[in-house]
Amino acid sequence: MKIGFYPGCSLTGSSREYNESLLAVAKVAGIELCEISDWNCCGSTAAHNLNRELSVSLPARNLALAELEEMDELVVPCAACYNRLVMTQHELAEKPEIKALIEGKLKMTLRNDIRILNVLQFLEKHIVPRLDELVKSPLTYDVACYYGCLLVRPNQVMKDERFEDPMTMDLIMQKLGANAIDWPFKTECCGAGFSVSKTEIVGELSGKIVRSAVDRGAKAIVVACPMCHFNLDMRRPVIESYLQRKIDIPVIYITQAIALAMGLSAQQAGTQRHFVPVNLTVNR
Amino acid sequence: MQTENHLIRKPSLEKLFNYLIGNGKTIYAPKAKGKLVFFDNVTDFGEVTEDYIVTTNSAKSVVFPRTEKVFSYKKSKESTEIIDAADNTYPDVVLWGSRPCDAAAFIPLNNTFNEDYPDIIFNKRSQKVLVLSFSCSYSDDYCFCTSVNGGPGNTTGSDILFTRLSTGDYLAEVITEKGKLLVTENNSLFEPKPEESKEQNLALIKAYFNQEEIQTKLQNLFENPVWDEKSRACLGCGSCAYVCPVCSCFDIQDEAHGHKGTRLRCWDSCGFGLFTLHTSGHNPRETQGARWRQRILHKFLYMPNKTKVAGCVGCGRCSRSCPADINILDTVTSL
Amino acid sequence: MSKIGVFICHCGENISATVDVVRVAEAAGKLEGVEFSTDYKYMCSDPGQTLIKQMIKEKGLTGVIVAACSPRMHEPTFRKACSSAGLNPYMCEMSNLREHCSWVHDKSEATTQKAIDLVRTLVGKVKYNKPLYSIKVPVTKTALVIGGGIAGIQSSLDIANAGHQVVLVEKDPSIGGHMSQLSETFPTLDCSQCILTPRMVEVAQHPNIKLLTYAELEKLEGFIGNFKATIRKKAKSIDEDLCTGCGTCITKCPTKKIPSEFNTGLGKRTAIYVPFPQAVPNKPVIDKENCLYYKNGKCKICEKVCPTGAIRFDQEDELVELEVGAVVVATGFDVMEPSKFSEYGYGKYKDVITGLQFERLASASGPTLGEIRRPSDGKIPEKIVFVACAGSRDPSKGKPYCSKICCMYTAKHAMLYQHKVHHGESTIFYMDIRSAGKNYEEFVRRAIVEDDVKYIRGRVSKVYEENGKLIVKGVDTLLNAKPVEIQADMVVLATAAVANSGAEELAQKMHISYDAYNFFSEAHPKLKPVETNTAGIFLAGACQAPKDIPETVSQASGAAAKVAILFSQDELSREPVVAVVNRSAPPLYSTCVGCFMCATACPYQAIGEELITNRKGEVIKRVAKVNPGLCQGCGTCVAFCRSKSIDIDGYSNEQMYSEVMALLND
Amino acid sequence: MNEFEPKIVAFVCNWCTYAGADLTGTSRIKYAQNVKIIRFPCTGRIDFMLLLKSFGEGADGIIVSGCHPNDCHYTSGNFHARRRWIMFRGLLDMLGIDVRRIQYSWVSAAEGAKWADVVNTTVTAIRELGPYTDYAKVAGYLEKEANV
Amino acid sequence: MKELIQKAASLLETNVVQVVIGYGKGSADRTRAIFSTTAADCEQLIFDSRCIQNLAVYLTKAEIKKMGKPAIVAPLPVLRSILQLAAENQITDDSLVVLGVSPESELIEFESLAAIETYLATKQIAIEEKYQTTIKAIKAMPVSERFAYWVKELEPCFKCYACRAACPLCYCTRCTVENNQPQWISVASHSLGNLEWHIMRAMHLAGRCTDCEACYNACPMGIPIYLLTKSMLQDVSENFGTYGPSLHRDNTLSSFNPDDKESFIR
Repeated sequence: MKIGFYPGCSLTGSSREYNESLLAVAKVAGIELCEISDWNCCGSTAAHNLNRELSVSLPARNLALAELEEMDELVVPCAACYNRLVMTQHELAEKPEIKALIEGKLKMTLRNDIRILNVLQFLEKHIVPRLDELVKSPLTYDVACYYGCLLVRPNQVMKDERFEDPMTMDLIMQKLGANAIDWPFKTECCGAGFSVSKTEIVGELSGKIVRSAVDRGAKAIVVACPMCHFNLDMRRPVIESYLQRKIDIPVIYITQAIALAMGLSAQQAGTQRHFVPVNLTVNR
Repeated sequence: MQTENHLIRKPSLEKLFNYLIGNGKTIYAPKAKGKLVFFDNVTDFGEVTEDYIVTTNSAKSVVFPRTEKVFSYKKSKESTEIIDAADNTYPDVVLWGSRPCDAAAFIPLNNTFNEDYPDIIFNKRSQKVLVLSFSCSYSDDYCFCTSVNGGPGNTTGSDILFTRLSTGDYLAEVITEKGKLLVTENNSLFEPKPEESKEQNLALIKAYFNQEEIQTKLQNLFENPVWDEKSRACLGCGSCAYVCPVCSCFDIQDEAHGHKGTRLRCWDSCGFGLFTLHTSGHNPRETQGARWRQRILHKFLYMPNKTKVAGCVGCGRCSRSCPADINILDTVTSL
Repeated sequence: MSKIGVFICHCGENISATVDVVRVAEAAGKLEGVEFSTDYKYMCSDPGQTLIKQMIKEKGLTGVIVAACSPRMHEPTFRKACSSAGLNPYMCEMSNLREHCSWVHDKSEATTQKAIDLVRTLVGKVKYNKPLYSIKVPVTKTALVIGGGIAGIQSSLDIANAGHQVVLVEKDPSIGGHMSQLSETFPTLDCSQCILTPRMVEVAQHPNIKLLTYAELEKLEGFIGNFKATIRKKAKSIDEDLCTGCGTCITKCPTKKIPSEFNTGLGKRTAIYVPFPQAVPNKPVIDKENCLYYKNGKCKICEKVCPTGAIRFDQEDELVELEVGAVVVATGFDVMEPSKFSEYGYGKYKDVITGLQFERLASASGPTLGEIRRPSDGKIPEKIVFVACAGSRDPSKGKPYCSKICCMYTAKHAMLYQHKVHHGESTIFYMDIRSAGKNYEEFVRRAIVEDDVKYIRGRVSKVYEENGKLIVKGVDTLLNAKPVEIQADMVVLATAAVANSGAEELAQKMHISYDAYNFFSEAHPKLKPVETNTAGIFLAGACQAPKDIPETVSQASGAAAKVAILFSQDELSREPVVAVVNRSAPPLYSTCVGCFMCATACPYQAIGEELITNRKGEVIKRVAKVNPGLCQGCGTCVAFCRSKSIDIDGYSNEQMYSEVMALLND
Repeated sequence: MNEFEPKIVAFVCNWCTYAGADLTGTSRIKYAQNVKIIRFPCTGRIDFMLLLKSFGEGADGIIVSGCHPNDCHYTSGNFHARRRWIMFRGLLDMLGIDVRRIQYSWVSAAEGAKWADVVNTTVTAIRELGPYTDYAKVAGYLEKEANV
Repeated sequence: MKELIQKAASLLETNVVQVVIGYGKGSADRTRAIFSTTAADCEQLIFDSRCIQNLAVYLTKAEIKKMGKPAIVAPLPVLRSILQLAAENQITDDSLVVLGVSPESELIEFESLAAIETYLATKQIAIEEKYQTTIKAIKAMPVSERFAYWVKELEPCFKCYACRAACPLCYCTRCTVENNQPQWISVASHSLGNLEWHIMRAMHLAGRCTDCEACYNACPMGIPIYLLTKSMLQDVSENFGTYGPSLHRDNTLSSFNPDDKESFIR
């Protein structure tokens, strides 16, 4: 089986550590992720609000390329990219007329049968079953798993039973030895839509998330989406000014947590790239 | 007419065949399929086999097909329209490679279909059939034509009878005007009659019984344990009647499709248990023994009584085909 | 030769708007076997039926085809009309030009042509229809009522009071059902138990009612008037004849911490127990799963203390076979297990409870003796948030339907709370307030106006705990659609009413149909609301759909009336659509060869054997024989029979063959 | 040239699919006119010979439909039918009778929309397959085989 | 052989049975069914590889039944047929004596029909590979071509019903084809009539056929009709698992499993 990989823009820019840690984890597990050559923008944020055809064409081209390279599965770590690709696949399957139109525009045909995995699905399928052997230095602290909005939505497509209260990351973290705390902000909005335009909104929304995690004793927040990370980590000054309090809880990607548990170095996990220093030696 | 004898060389046979095809004739000839040889529609001389004693099926279907359209109809509430099938569209058929027994069978068959009133369809078909038979050089344990007034070189019923000579060429006995016409049309293929005698090229077939004697004997054998004994293994299928060149029982069937339909006549067999079943539930031939008796009596007593010609030509097909190995010769000789 | 009359109905304009009915009638008239054909505005009307009757007499019709609506609608109507005109009713068939043609196609030539085809097809069938005569079967005048909630109680009492025998089967140790768990009832706020328990006692004492508690239906065979029910009486481990219900055993039982089902887990009970003080029968059962003796072979204290020696540890389940003529299914409903809504924190936070649990808190017989105290610490909550539609009207996570009772009981809950905790504050998150019913809207108004219950129109997204308070995050869609957060001491979820977990299995046992939500299906949504598709089985109460008490009681009485009507006759006429083995065809009086594979295929064990003897009495043939009383007319045997020796009246081989032929040959 | 209009016979049970088709009507869901229903008490009653006869009489396609498993009004007629169709379908396939021309379905009394969908997709499928000329040729023996 | 003759003779002498159905010498090099009623008759009993007719067919024939209780010489195919006939209530333990013949031509006596089932349990019906290959090849043809193939193969059939007559399981006294109300199957042996007849025959043998090939051996026209029954036999085992005659298992088509799997019902 050939597992494809679509990094998208974030993983090559603001969240390189997400990319690095994912590849490092895959490497330890002996899984090859083949990056789609000549991939293009997923069309997130802007396209699907402005031009529907474009919003389908962009991801469709990526899917077509993956098919050309005979990939059976496609791992899409960025939650926004994932959402676009999955929605496109759904739309192409449901609406043959749109599929025909897009195929015409792209001058490519689509079988539309590739299995698209977000990071959690990828981990669950390929890594989790082998965690027992791969975990070398179990994590021992309390963490708050933050899912955000895009990983579990829309429910009609994702078909997750617990889309209001997901558990996937919590269970993985428990397997790594950490204690995933019970907290109510798993799927609260982080304010990503206003991250650039109205940062004070991010301050409030993300602030409440961070505060709750800290107040409930978490030593780290675990995420699986570059936008979430961006807001919780890089926007910490705005958050602190909203909360009127200094908060030093680090925000790590689930892949980084796994990398650390596998015994990889902080360098390999990319934790040195964060705005909020990651210093996770404290036990619970 | 006086029989005329000619010689026809082996390669000329093919020419004759091709001439017939060229003239739009439909040719039925022996064709091999696996171990069996059947009369079948043949268009290529290469398909015709010579390696057979008799074919599995008889040649009667050229005049009495297993399914024959009698007429079709269309009806509405007010009227019924009949479209008669007995028109002149029946094909010109050449029966090629029939054995003398096959040809002889056309006589009793003809008698049946013209006994009380002439059967139009049968007669129209018969008129269009040219019978080109080949004498028998071989026979097997099932053959008994010589017991029923026939023989391996018997000319009855054929238009031309070919007999293979030691040279590989053929003696052609032209028996009828129809046959003669064919010779005239293909004059170049026919040469003066050969020296070699016909008889020495014929199979030797033992005469097991005398048909007239059997006919006399059967008059008093209606009640006899032999029928049950000899038919005990009979399974009650119709294969004996269907391969028989003389059997002519049929069943009239209407196939309706809404207000349209067709009347067909289809082969039937006295071997079937339900053949004589009455609506009341009574069956005059209740047992397989009674059915077997009917079959023998019909062929060897009733038919010769009525038409002087027996209903069996001794081809032995019924015995060969019988799945339970009921042997007609065995029965008749045990009487 | 058939003389069939074809009557094409316009059905007002329902058919004639898309089908050229005049042409259909004309085309039918040209068909062989059709003596007369016409079209008419309303065939089912009096003049329409009169026309049919008149033509039967005038033209000497031997068959009638009414091409109109579905035969499921009016076949009985027209068959009756034919019968009254002297034509055997089974010579009349209906061609479905409305549901299967005019309503599903646009007006076009093809639609008219299809109508003609459908009529012609049926002419093909009717040519081979033969007169059939209804089969008489005796009626066993005992009713089986399944479920001892208010529906089953009401049905049982009504049937028993009509003078018929009733067997009431209840799966729990006591009758009473959900109604016995309720505190007060809307819109009158009268005490549920006060009105229910007299009825329960009446059931126990009624000479015509036999009560089987702690029992379940195992098997149901047979047919209307002649069912055979097998009931599993679960072992109570008690000799009921000896037990006086003194309760000593309960007091002495050492296993005291089992969550009480009756109190929805808010209270505890012992291993030998009666579910609640007013239980009927008021005799305990031993819960084998929790009893020390059954678990590890030691204890037997109850046996030692029982003054009458009524404890029977060796008792086993008993199967009882009952002959009954009718069945009333009154198995009720369940509330949805809200753990699916983990965002509401049910199961995580002790003070998030269901509406049914709130009923127990508010009930004088409940674990708090009617004081509203929250489960976690027993404190009186100062603020309660009620979440309506928890699982109802929610196609993505719950049930798409409205549970119908929640609006009312939530209003009632808030009101009860306000009455008991005067300084308390109650807030209700709702989608719409559905208070259609006598005095219902007034009741809700009272809650809002007099008791100051706060209604917020919007849904709740999350309930979580912070600093000992339950934070309810929701939205108020009326106040500029702002998110709201309420700090509450207790949250009550108005969980959806759902079908019982065993409903599907029970329906299959009884061969009745059920809907996508496992509620049992009525035979007709409007005109046969208490009947099922299986004759002789009736529905009462919330097993058919969520219902409140008055509606349940009405339906229960309706079902009882249906049973009483059935029992008013000594004999029933059954549709003569049954299979028959031919007994005249040669050879030997039947074509059946006695392979009896039909018998293995028959779902009703309706096929037995018949020995055909000759005049001397010797057996000459062994053939299959259909018992017309047991045969339900499915025809599986017919399609299976190789020699075509079995045929089915009404759907005979000739009829079906002729239909196919007629359909495909115009 | 006229577009090919397939002739399709539907063999349905009285209790589920017939009622389901009634619901299609009451719901006013539109479907193609090509399918005509013949009502049987139960799928268990549907003789495979009737399907064969339909092809023989010129049907281009067939729908066989009844209650979902476990929902049979007669408890098990549809289970028997299912076995029968499994065997029948295998035999037809062996013989080269186009099994794509027979659509089997379970349509309950509540599935009015599904019935319309079954009809429409079957009509589309048969339209794509074209008239069943292979079988029609065999059924039209009278024209061809008058001289056997 | 001697053993068989002795056993048969003693059964007749002791009047345990009144007739022994066995094989004897036939025309030319054939064998045929013989019906011995005396110990002396039994001397004519033979058994060799030519004895391929399935004698079980006689167990349900009225003419043979009239002769009294039979003993029957039963090689493997006959044993299977006997078991199936028993499963279909046509024979019982008391109605016959089975003289089993092993593939090594040794006499095997059976206490009961159940003992036959036990014996046959080790001799499962298996479709020979060459037939499997043929069936596969036919199924691989494009559908139109496959249809044409069969129409041509069935064309020689003139409906003598030898296949039916020779089949031990075709014991109906009135076959569907003889039912004319309605006329399910055309009596005529034209293409459609032939096709319908052979489909019906195969369907009626579905789950019952024991693969004895009697139908094929009986067919005067040599039509490979066994391919249909063999193909269905494969279908039975693929779809429903266990296959073969049995006294305690219900027949394939008159029984069902709620979990039967198919892929074509939507």
